[in-house]
Order: sequence, then structure tokens, then C-alpha cells
Amino acid sequence: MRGVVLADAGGVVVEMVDAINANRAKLSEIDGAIGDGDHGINMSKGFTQAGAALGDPLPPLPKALQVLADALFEGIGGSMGPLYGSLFGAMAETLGSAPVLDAPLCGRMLRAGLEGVEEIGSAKPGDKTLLDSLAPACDAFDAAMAAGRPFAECLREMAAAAEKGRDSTRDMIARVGRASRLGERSRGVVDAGASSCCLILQTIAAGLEKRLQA
Amino acid sequence: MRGVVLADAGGVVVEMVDAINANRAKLSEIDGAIGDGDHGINMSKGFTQAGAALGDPLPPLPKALQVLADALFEGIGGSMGPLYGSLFGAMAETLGSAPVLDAPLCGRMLRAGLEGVEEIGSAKPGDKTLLDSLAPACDAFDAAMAAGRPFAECLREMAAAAEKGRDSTRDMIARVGRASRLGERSRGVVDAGASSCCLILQTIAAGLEKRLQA
Amino acid sequence: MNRIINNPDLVVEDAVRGYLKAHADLVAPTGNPRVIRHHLAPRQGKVGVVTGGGSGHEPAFLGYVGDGILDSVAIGEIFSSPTAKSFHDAFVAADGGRGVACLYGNYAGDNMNVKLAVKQASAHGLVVKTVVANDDVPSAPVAERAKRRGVAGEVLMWKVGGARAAEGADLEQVIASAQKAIDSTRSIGIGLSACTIPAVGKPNFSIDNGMMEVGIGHHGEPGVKVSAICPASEMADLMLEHVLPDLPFAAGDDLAVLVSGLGATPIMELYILYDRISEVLGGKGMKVRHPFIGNYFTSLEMMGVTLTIMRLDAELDRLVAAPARSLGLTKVVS
Amino acid sequence: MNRIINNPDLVVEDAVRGYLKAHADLVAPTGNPRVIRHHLAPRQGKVGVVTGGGSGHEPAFLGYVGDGILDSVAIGEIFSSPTAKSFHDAFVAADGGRGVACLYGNYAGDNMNVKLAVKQASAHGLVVKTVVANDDVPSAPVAERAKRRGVAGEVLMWKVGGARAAEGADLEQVIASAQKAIDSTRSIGIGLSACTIPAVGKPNFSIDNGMMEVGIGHHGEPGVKVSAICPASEMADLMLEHVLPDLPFAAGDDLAVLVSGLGATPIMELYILYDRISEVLGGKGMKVRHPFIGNYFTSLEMMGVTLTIMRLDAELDRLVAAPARSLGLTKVVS
Ligand SMILES: Nc1ncnc2c1ncn2[C@@H]1O[C@H](COP(=O)(O)OP(=O)(O)O)[C@@H](O)[C@H]1O
Ligand SMILES: Nc1ncnc2c1ncn2[C@@H]1O[C@H](COP(=O)(O)OP(=O)(O)O)[C@@H](O)[C@H]1O
Ligand SMILES: [Mg+2]
Ligand SMILES: [Mg+2]
Ligand SMILES: [Mg+2]
Ligand SMILES: [Mg+2]
Repeated sequence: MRGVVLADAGGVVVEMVDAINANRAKLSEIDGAIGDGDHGINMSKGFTQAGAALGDPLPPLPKALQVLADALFEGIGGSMGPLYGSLFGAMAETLGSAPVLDAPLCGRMLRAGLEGVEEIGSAKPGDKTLLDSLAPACDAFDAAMAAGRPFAECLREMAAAAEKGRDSTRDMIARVGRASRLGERSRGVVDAGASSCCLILQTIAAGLEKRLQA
Repeated sequence: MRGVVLADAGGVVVEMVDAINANRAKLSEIDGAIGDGDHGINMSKGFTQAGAALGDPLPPLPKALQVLADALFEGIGGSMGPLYGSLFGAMAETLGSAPVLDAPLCGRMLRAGLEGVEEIGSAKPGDKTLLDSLAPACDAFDAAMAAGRPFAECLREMAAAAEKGRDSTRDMIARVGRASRLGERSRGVVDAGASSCCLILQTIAAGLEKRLQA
Repeated sequence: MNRIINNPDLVVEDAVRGYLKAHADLVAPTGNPRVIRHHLAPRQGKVGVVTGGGSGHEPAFLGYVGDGILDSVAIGEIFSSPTAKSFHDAFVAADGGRGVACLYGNYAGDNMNVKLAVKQASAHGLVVKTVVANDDVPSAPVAERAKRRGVAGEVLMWKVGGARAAEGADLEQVIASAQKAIDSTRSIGIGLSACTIPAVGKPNFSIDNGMMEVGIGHHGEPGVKVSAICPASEMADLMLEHVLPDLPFAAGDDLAVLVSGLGATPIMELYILYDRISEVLGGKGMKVRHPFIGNYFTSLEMMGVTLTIMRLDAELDRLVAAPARSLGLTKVVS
Repeated sequence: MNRIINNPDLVVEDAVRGYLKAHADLVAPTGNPRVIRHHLAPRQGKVGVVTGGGSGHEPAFLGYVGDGILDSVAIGEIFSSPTAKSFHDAFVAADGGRGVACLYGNYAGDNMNVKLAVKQASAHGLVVKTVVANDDVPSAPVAERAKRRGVAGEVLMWKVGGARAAEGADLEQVIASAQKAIDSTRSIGIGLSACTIPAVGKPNFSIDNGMMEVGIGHHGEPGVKVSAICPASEMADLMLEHVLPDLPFAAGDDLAVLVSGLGATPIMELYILYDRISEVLGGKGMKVRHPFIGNYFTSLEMMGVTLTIMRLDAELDRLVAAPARSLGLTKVVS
């Protein structure tokens, strides 16, 4: 069974930090359509702090995810701190001290992250939030795994579902968060949190795949 | 020598009240160009209160002018209260208990009013204020009288000079009051106070002339 | 955007620094730049009273640290909850050994961050109990009161909780009084113009000229209706029609009434509104024992107003009347 | 114009009524609806301390009636002097048999109406002495100080005069202290947006977006320059550059510093500005003993800020620090 050596995979978090920072303006712009236009600012603030806290040499992935979670909890507040903090905190906890990440562990990690977000945020898929990217991504990963597909393919399915999930928010009415102010008028644009979450899941998928060893 | 029986001339003040009220909007509009657009409101407030306080039957002109002065002192505050209050108060005082208003007394009355305004307001002709209507009106009255013209003609000269004085403010730069904010930009429109003062002086001239008795 | 700021991303840091410089007789810094405390906190033997919330509502939240009110405050970005860590550090800054009452407003971010902070505090033995303000009537029907936002009623909740703690009450008692305070309190806001978060640079909602948004929230959350602006006395009537039946308030009630500007509304207009409010309440046989009129809980430079009414029993009356000294609210017992 | 008013011609009447209803423990009506008094005024044996001015500057002027400050206030239309009669009636309302100190601001209308009122009062044996505030540095060069407008420095003048009267001083002493207060005080304002008088319905001056007017007056009187908006720290430096050399203030000075918003500027921005002001003053060896930050003297819903600095001697320090209770300013001796 193929897997990722977790001790060598801390760089996945660095790649997430870079992805968020590269999309800072774009995420704020998306949030500006029906939110208050600060999602990129908020995310970039927390992720940049995490990047600075990772240290050199990079810690193993579980530790790196915990550093990221702590930076979000301590650095950004609002809703994103607890939501993404819970996501990465639950992921880190699931990995624990495992040496290698294989497909089943990855599936459990994603599922734990999803549950962490749902527990703290009390939103549901369909509310036009980051869950609409995260939940289908988890489901797609599990489905691919159940169908016996190799780990790399499970990751690709997961990333594709995250993107599809993000796009599905375009036709939704926001039921939580700032955009819920707009009711029917919140339809027609994708959700900012779903966009950042998709970006994060794509980065995780690509980062893990390239670190896959036989 | 012709004159006006003061006991029968209280109606001149009623005519002033009507003139100011009829021009309320216009005076505010003029003030709006380079002031704060409330001159008609301010004046109409005080003059209406005076109208209500005059009583029935109408008091003699000296008393009516004093009622007007008191209403302005007590009713409008700002600068207009003291300035026009002083104008009409000084006029009333000059008339005292005289039974008849002849040209010399009228000249003294106007001059006393002018001095009252100058004393309380410390502005000078040329500052783009109501003085630019009032001062030339006084001078024209005195000049006509010195040239031996009859009282009625003195009044007409006075009214004409008030109007010419009002129009002369168009080319002046405001040096006192709100419009002085604008410096060079205050040029090009007539002054609101000069407009109301001209209206008042025209009303006085017409009111006295029609009450003239041989 | 004509504003008095340096770096728009650092407005909170810059303002807190100025606040600490100006009011050293009242407040002091902590190790966390987003937490300020009473200059004497933690006071041994006293229940700590804490709140926290987004910035841009000044004098809320930090302006209510003071004698007889709050011991510490966690400070968030503009219109954004403080971090869980800041709430936690505020608990520690207030803890005088008899536990901490965290009295905060019902917003998604605050709920999440407080929950995390309380868990963290209890992990090292610090007892924190919470009261969540939900006084904003238009934000949910009465059957779903738990969903309602906390608005300016929070000020009265802090006043009551702070006064109770100052009396030497224990944590259960402070929590019970603060809970009673907010349960006896109802609010509504009317928005007349939008506001701009400096880091964003443009308003993220709008109210047209000549229109008003009835039931607006403190961050521009949607109200129950947008309608043409009406005279102040009709605004007062409209606000009372929403608020009075909700508790319900009734003839014979003694009240505390708080009318707060949202930021840019001239103070004289609050009194024009209050003139009518007081008349109507009097006409219904209620008595305003404690009126508070001013900018108590704002939303940057929004125009508009909030009305908050609390029904007093003897205990609430005593606690609202108790002496207090803070930037936002001072009660001198004269 | 999104405002909370009834009849735009009656905003002052409506607001004063509300004010009296809300604060009966502090203020009381008089026979003149445009004059309010301390609820205990006239206080026998105490010099009466009075001011008056146009409305729209709340909490100035009426909000400073209270313990240790003003005994009565004459209230004008928005941005327009009270009548001579109202000033006179305010003198009478404050007269406790030891004379009246009228401490007001240097505006054409106020000068004329006070002059008439003082004449009228002296006609029936009431002694009124006056101090005219002229703290606004940009309104005239120092050589023509008598021409300068009075702005937020008036608040400190009232505080000092009121405290001196509360100590039992005689009229000469109250006048001397108030005169010293204003002679030791310098101010400057920066305007960031215009304001609208309800009865007029549109702003009668304008400040473009992205621009600021340095030296603006409290009614939008022209400043010394209009320039592009700059960071708060540069605004602070600019204000200090105008104010400090004028007295001049110097190393070793003890100061009272008052930073007032003009109405719509969020309070947090006042603290951002104060952070820098306090730093610069400290760097120059001066000490801020009494900072006052808030909306002390506003101009309806203008955005902008005023800075007022007073140099303290032992007497001014004592009088600024003395206890006071009013809506606009409360000093609790803690
Ligand atoms: N309870 C929740 N659960 C999951 N996601 C949420 C929740 N509330 C808000 N979000 C997400 O947060 C995003 C907005 O984030 P951001 O702009 O950073 O915060 P804010 O709305 O406070 O400005 C939304 O696009 C939505 O995806
Ligand atoms: N010192 C003064 N002496 C004479 N007239 C004056 C003086 N100051 C102002 N005015 C007159 O007042 C007029 C404006 O009056 P008004 O609009 O009622 O008052 P405000 O300027 O307070 O709004 C000006 O047009 C000017 O003629
Ligand atoms: Mg936000
Ligand atoms: Mg946002
Ligand atoms: Mg005018
Ligand atoms: Mg005017």
C-alpha cells in the first residue's frame, strides 16, 4: 500500500500558505460580491502567521497542521479562526503520531476535519459555506476508496469534487454568515469560504500526491 | 411741511411683515448661493412673531417699531436679531413721542438706525452686508433733503438708492459673516442681508409716502 | 473614505494603544495586545466580569472596563470576534479566584471562540460561566429567541453583572443577575446609512437616501423592512411596537431605557426620539427610572439609532443604579 | 438627508424637551424654553456660571450643565446664537446673589447678543462679567488673537470656571480663572466631511472625498488649507505644528489635552490620533495630566476632529481635576 511519509510532508502546509497568499486578492474579491470583502485578508493573515511559526527544519505534517490550527485559533478570530482552526486541529489529531499517511488514514483525517467544522460551526451542506466544498470532497474520497481506486486517484477525485462543490454554491442561497443578509440576492456568485476551502483541498491533494511513495 | 401722522402709521410695520413673508423663499435662495440658505427662514420667523405681537388696534408707528425690535431681539437670535433689532429699536427711539414724522425726523430716524446697526455689528459699508443697502439709502435721503426736495421725493430717492446699494453688493467680496468663507468666490451674487434690507426700506418708503398728509 | 487612520489593517492596534495611553487610571495592558484589563484586575476575591467582541462599536466593548462594570475585555478586529486565545487571556486577566462571568453577544464567531476559550480555561481549572445576550427583537421571532443577536442591551447586562460582582456576589449569583438582566431586556435598531470598514474601503451594504432599515443589526445585518424615512415620533412608535409586546412590557413596569446612536447621528436627534419614547411609555403607565441617551454602542460611522428597554425588579434597579466609572458609562451616586 | 427629526424647524425645541425629560436629576426647565438650568440653580451664595451658543454641537452647550460646571445655558437655533433675551434669562436663572460669569465663544452673533443681555441685566442690578473663548489658532494670526473663534477649548474653560465657582470663589476670581484657562488653551480642527442643518436640507459647504480641511471651524468656517487626506500620525503632527508654537507650549509643561470628534468620526479614530499626539508631546518633554477623548464638542454629523491643549499651572490643574457631573463631562475623584 502506498503512502506519504508524514515526517517529510510538513511542506504541504507551506504550500497551503503560499496558495492562500497568492489568492488573497481574489478571495476578498469573491467575498466582496455578497460578503464584506475581507475573506482573503482574514485568511492570509492567519496563514502567514502559521507560515512564520512553522520553523526550520519543517516539522512533520501532523505537527505542521497543529501549528496551522493554533495560528488560526490565535491569529484571526471571527468565524474563520474557529472553523479552519477546528478543521486543521481535527486533522492533526487524527494523524496523531502515525508515521505514514495511507488512503484510509487520509479518509479519516478529512472526515474528522469535516466533523470538526460541523461541530463548531453548526452549519450544514447546502447553506452556501465552505462545507459545500469540504463535504463532497470527503464523500468523493471515501467513494473512490470504496471503489478500490489507488490513493492518488482518491486524492484527485477529492480535489475535483471540492471544485465541483465550490461551483455548486453559485446557485445556492446563503443561509449562514454575512451573505445570508441578501436572501435571494445571494444567488449567482460562488461562496468565498467554499473557494478558499477548495483551494486548500486542491493544495492538499496535489501536495500529498507528489509526496506519495510506493 | 408735509408729514405722516405717526399714530396712524403702525400699518407700515404690518406691510414690512407681509413683504418679508412674501419673500421668505427668495431670501433663503439668495442666502443659499454663498451663505447657508436660511436668511428668509430667520427673517420670516422674527417678523411673523412681530406681526402677531402688534395687536389690534395697531399701535402708533414708534410703538410698532419697538414691538418689531423686541420680537427680533427675543425671537431670532443669531446676528439678525441684534442687527435688525438695533435698527428698528434705534428708529423707534428716535421717533419717541413725536406726533408727526416729517422729512428731517425721518432722516434722523434712518441715520439712527444705521448707526445702531454699525455699533452692534462693527461692519462697514463695502463688507457686502445689509449696510450696503442701508448706508447709501440714508445718504440719498439726506442729499435729497439738503437739495430741498419734498419728503415724498426724498423717500423715493432713498428707496432707489437702497436698491442700487443692494445691487452693488454683487461685485463685492464678503468680508464679514458666513459668506466671507468664500473669499473671491463670494463675488457675483447679491448679498442676502442687503436684499432683505432693501425690501424693508422700499416698504417703509412706500408705506410712508402713501400716508403722507399735507 | 475620509478617515483618521494610519495603516487600515492596524486600526485596532493603533486605537488600543491610544486608549491605554489616555486612560491609565482606569485600564492596563496585558501580555496579549488584544486584551485590556481594569488597572487593578485581577482583584482577589471578586468574580471577574469579562466580555469581548469585534471593534468598531466604541465605546463598546473596551470602554466598559472600569469600576463597577467590567474587569477585562477581549478585542477583535473590526466587526469580527476576538480569537479564542484572546477570550481565554481575558478570563485569566479577570480571574480573582472566584471564577469568571463572560457576558457576551450572540454572534456566530463569538459563540465559537468563547466556547473554545471556556474549554481551554476549564482545562487548567479556571471556572468560566457565560451569559449570551440576545436582546435584538427583529433578528428572530420570539419562539426562536436563542437565535437573536445581542445588541446594546449588552451594556445593561454588563452594568448589572459588574455591579453584582462589585457587591461581592459569587459566580452563580453574578450569572443569575446578568441572565435576568438580558432576559428582561429587548432592543431594536433603525439604520439610516451604511458604514465602511477601513481595511475594506467601501461599504458592504447600502441604505438609500430617504430610506431607513428597521431592525438593522450592529454590522448592517438585515432588518425586517426597508421603508421610507418617517418623522422621529413615528420611528419611536415603530420601535416601541416591536419591543413592548415582545417581553411583554406592561403598565406599572419600572424601566431602564437606553437610546444609543449608531455613530454619526447627532446626539440631539437621540433626544428628539427619546422625547416621544418617554411620552408613550408614560402614557402606557410605565416609568423610566434610568434613561441612558448617547453613543453607548455604535457601528463605526453608521447613522441610526437603537432602543433598548429593560424591565426592572428591585434587584435590577439597585444594580443599574449602583455607582460605576468607565469611559462608556459612569454612574455617580449623588 | 437621513435624520431622526420631526419638524425640521423645531429640532431644537424637540431635543431640549427630550433632554429635560431624560435628565431631571441634573437639569430643570425655566420660564424660557430656550434656557435650561441646573436642577438646584440658582444656588444662593454661589457665583453663577453660564454659557450659551447655537445648537448642533451636543453635548455642548446644554450637556455641560451639572455639578461643578455650568449653572445654566442659553440655547440657540442650530449654528446660530441664542437671543439676547435667552442669554439674559440664563443669567437670571444662574444668579445666586454673587454675580454671574458668562463664559462663551467668540462669534459675531454671540458677542452681540451677550452684549445686549449684559446691558439689560445691569439695568436691573445683576452683575455679569464675561470671558470670550478664542482658542481656535487657525482662525486668525496670533497678533489678532481677539478675532479668533472659540472652539472646544470652551469645555475646559467651563470646567475651570465651574470648579472655581464650586469652591466658593467670588466673581472676580471665577472670571480670572476662566480667563487664565482660555489664555492657556489653543485648539485646531480638521474637517473631513460637511454637515447638513435639517431646516436647510443640504450641506452649505463641501469637502471632497479624499480631502481634508485643516483649521476648519465648528460650523464649517474655512480653514487654512484644503489638502489631500494623510495618515492619522501626520494629521496629529500637523495639528501640533499649528498649536504648540502659538502659546508657545514648552518642555516641562503639564497639560490637559482634549481630542473631540466632530460628530460622525468613530471614537476609535480619536484614539488613533491621540496615540500619536501623546507620543509627540511626551517626546518634547511635556506631560499630559488630563486627557479627554470623545465627542465633547461636535458639529452635527461632520466627520473630523479637534485638538485642544491647555497648559496647566497648579490652579488650573486643581480645577480641571475637581469633581464634576454633567452629561458631557464627568470627573469622579477616585
Ligand atoms: N457556520 C459556518 N460554517 C461554515 N462556514 C461558514 C460558517 N459561517 C461562515 N462561513 C464561511 O465564512 C465565509 C466568510 O468568511 P470571512 O469573509 O473570512 O468572514 P466574515 O463573514 O466574518 O467577513 C463564508 O463565505 C462562508 O463560507
Ligand atoms: N456684522 C454685520 N453687520 C451687518 N450685516 C451683517 C453682519 N453680519 C452678517 N450680516 C448680514 O447677515 C446676512 C446673513 O443673514 P442670515 O442668513 O440670516 O444669518 P446667518 O449668516 O447666521 O445664517 C448677510 O447676508 C449679511 O448681509
Ligand atoms: Mg469580515
Ligand atoms: Mg468577509
Ligand atoms: Mg444664513
Ligand atoms: Mg444661519
